[in-house]
Amino acid sequence: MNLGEGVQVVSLIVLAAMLTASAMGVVLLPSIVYAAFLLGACFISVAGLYLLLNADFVAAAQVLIYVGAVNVLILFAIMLVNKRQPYQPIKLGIVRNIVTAIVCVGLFVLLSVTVTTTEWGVRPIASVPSTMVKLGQHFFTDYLLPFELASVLLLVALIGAIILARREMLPDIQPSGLGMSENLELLERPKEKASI
Amino acid sequence: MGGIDLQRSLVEVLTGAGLSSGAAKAIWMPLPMILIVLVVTVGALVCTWLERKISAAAQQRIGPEYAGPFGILIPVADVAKLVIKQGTPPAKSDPLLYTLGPAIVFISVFLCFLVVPFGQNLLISNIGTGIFFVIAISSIAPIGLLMAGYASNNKYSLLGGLRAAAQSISYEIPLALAALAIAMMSNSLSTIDIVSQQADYGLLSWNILRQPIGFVIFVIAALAECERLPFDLPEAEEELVAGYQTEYTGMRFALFYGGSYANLVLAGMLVSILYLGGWELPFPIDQVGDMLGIAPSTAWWQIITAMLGITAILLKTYFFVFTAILLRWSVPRVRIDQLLDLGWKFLLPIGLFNLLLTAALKLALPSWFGG
Amino acid sequence: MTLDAFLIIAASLFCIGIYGLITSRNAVRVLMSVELMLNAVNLNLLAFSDFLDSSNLRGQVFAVFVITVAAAEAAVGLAIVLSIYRSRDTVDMEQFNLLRW
Amino acid sequence: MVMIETKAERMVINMGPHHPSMHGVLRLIVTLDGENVVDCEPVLGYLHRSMEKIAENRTIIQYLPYVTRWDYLATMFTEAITVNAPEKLANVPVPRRASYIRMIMLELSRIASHLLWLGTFVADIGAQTPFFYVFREREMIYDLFEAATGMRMMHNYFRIGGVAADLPYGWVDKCEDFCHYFLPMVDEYERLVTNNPIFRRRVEGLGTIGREEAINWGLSGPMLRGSGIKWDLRKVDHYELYDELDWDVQWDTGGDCLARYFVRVREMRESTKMVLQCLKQMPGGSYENLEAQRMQAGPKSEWNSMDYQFISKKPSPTFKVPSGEHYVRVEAPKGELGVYLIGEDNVFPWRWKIRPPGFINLQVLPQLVRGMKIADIMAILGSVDIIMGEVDR
Amino acid sequence: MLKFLSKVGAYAKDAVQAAKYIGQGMGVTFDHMRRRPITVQYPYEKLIPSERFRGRIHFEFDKCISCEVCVRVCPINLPVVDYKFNSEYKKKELKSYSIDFGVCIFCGNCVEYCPTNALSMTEEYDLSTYDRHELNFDSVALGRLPTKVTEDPLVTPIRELAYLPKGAMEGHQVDHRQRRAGQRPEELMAESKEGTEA
Repeated sequence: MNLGEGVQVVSLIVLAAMLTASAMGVVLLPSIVYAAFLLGACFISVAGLYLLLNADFVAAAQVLIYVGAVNVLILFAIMLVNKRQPYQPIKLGIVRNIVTAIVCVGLFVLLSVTVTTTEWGVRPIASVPSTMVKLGQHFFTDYLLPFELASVLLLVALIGAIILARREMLPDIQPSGLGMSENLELLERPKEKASI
Repeated sequence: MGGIDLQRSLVEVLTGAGLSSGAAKAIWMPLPMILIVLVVTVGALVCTWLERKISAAAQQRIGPEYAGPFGILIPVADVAKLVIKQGTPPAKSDPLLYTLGPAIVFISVFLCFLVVPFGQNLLISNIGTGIFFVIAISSIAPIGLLMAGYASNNKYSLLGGLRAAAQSISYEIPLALAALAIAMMSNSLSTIDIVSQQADYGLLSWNILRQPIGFVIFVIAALAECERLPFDLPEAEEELVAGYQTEYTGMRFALFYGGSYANLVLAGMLVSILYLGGWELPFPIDQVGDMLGIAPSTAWWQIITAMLGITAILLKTYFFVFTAILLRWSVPRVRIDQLLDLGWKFLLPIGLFNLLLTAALKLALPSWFGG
Repeated sequence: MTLDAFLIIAASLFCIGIYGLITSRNAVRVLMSVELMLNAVNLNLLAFSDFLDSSNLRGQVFAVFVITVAAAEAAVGLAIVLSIYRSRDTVDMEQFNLLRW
Repeated sequence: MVMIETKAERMVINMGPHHPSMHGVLRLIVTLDGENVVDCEPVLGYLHRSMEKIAENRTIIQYLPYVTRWDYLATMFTEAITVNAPEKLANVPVPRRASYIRMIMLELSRIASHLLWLGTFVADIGAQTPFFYVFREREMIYDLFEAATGMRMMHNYFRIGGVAADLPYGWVDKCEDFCHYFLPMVDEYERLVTNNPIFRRRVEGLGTIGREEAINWGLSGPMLRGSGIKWDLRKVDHYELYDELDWDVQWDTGGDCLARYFVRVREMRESTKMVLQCLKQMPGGSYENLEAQRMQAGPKSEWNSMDYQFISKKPSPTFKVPSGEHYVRVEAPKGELGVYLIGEDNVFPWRWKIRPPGFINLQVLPQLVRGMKIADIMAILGSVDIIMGEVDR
Repeated sequence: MLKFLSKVGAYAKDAVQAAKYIGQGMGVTFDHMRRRPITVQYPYEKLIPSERFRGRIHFEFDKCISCEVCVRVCPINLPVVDYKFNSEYKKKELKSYSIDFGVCIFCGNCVEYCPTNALSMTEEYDLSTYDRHELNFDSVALGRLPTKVTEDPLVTPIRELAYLPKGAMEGHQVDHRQRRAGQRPEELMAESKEGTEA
């Protein structure tokens, strides 16, 4: 990136704010649909951060895979199974949440302290003509095995997901005619009322 | 080669007028963006006019007639009407998402034009990820469609949004595969490199001759991504009334409408860049210049070639648009399962095969397939 | 623009992810929290790659692998959630007691 | 990136009465499972206008303008059945010329109806353009109708014992012109639609009705003939003078939407040929009969012969429907259009029961669409060819 | 392997066939682009209504004998015939006559059955008002005649199919004064005379 230092700092702050806010939204908002849409915003701001880190290819991949595929998939699933019914309350739910929050904040503090106190051997940023060429060289030389493994993993995941989500070809043991009839009843016109 | 560098000339003019070079660059920065947004908007509006006129001609009608010569002002009237029209969100809709949905679709389409060149130097930024960037950004649009479908509080809209998401996910892969084969041949993802690799022998070096299978895949997938008629299931009028747009009026609808036509223009430009040689003419213009004895750096010659280039790419784009429109008014709509079958069981394997073939040919005939 | 800034952002994202992972009752939201955490990891990797290894970019290579795994995870995870939903008619994590004894 | 096919929640979706592809005001309550149709319940009655009760309070002459509102796309057939029923009950003969005029009008009307069906059917699948092409030809038929009857759709042309007026001069020539013009146009539609792979995949094997099933559901018209039954009332009932023409019953054995498409397209061609034959064979003579059958030329002149004279100008508005009851039917483009008429020697019929083909063909719809995709509802509904005017009456 | 290849071949053939037929369909639509539009640009071009066209009803006051046949044959008994029985002449005297064209369906029964031809049809079909009560025409309004399409200088008249010369299928391409198809009665007479003479 050939942006000025000031521009970079400003965009970092903006992106960080967006990221934190949307991530908080994902976790805290009661509406799962909003949470899912905010997840998309979160992914996009992460992609922006990647751009600040001179990783244009990974940023594009992030947008393509996370926003274009994972997030759409999640939204798809939510809209298919969007059951609008309150969960049964569990005892000590709030206490659990509070304890978790304290632990998480503690973890964050711990990590921040570690980050700030550790001496990172920061080296000056070498300018690479094209990150993509570099990445390609890595993929096809020293990281060839993991690359192939990843493709196998994707294939396995694809097949696994299809098998898991596939409809059973045979109907359930329950005779379908009986089991369905109750579901088929129309919401707006119950049969007994229609006959009166 | 090289053509004219507008940025440099403008900056030179401004610094000559006494501005610092930083300020001159700052003045330059927004200009191409505004220009591109304007050009794309006009292009999309021309598309809507073409859609009306071509459909009318194909149906033995006249089409818009009285608004300007040949009804050319009808898109302006459309936009004016939609802008003035009151937007009425349906009851119990989700007002925030309802407004955000069309905006996301619109923005994602226009962002794609960031890397689409109109000429050798006529693009906003020549980033290395080029065509990959377009594919990545255009994958954001389904989120907007899902948002619109969900927020409309209408079952037709929801079904339309879900269909749009499913469709665009499944057709992105063949699209990317076809583009990948091209990238493999030109050794770059950058749109500029892809075009300049097709420049040598005029018509004979266009990618459509080297990638006929890829061309077919890309065109089909691009039509599906644009939700044009054989694949316009998300807004299928006979089935889902208007799909995710059912509840939209006014400016919000205008965003969807303009977005979809801008998307069509984008698809046309991508097709012409990837397969039809972009701004290159069917004959190598530089050699013509050589023959006429004009030095390539002559100013007026550069301007002429640039103009010819822009005309060429626009003609190619609008040829694609014309074909898409004529196709829309000639064929029926596929069913959702047939659509997904076509995407996953036909285009995907063929696309993979095409990729393999391209790689093999590249090894076998490096001189022809960009070794 | 220092490494620390990016690492702290990543840490905050990670902690938010953990919080969501533990407290969410909706199975889909749990998946989303996992995605957040993976993103935090990626951000770390890229930050290290840029600041410590900018000539080799090995962090970016790893990030691509992580993205791959995340995509696979999302697909399988959602498939599991949906198949559980089909048999149990709920996505409430508290009622997923298939593996309890 | 996988497409997860899931069992989602059932979605009850209300299509109509104002859905774009519900052919007027049909309302379908469709239960969906994702994209699949689990159940479908048609709701009728949004266009109910008490057509049968109105008939019981009108003389036949008064009622005739109403009947074109049953099936407003095959208007001549409703008029034909409305005059045929009292004619048969009162045993009023029809002059040969009148009968030929009627046949021409009926077959033209059949072409018009099938044309519009073709347009909407293909539009239901998504191709909008044929709709405009069929309107071009349909307008020509309506021009012919307008010249002969005075109106494009609501003709009020048939009368008991004949037709309201003879054909205007030049009409026969233009009708012939139309027939010669029309056949290549059908070829054009077929080039545009029939072999289109998308169209084929959308309709082939869709909404299949077997022979037995079709009979058991009481289907008629192209629905029945598309299921492999060669049943055409023009051949079965021998009404009008169809026996004097040389024609075949068009049928197909597929039983699916494509078969019904083929049957209708072939029927259009066949009807054109029949019109051409009628125009060639049309005899001279009177165009209307009088219920009185008075003769001026003496008792020996024969009915329908050249010296047979008609006196009165009009069938009287006080024509009485004689007592008795019977069922009369014609082969309308949609199927068997029938009237069950009970008269009690009054100017008003005592009972006028209409058997609309669309209503009875529509019954099979829920069974056909169950288990199909949403888009198939439109294709199947389109192939059934309903007109809400006659379904609701 | 061979089986697979033949399958691939069949598949490819299928795809080519599909492309061919889609191309054929596009050829049809493309061919239509060069044909003349058949639409009638309504307020500037108008179709000439046919001779039997059933437009707004014209009524001649003096011909009416107040017999009320029009009322009896009307599906809804629409015409209002207000008359007084003049006992001196033993005749009905018509006082007023009106038809509400907001309700009339232009079936033409009244015109067909009128014994004195007091009623007739005009070619006026665009009855539009802002107030539907204005459509209730009394005997004065019923006596007015509309402007003929052929005489309106602002309008290009176009003939309908049935009135075109033989062979012409499109009204746009034919001058509306050209003779229509078919033989006139006098021609028929002449022809038959020739026939009898010969």
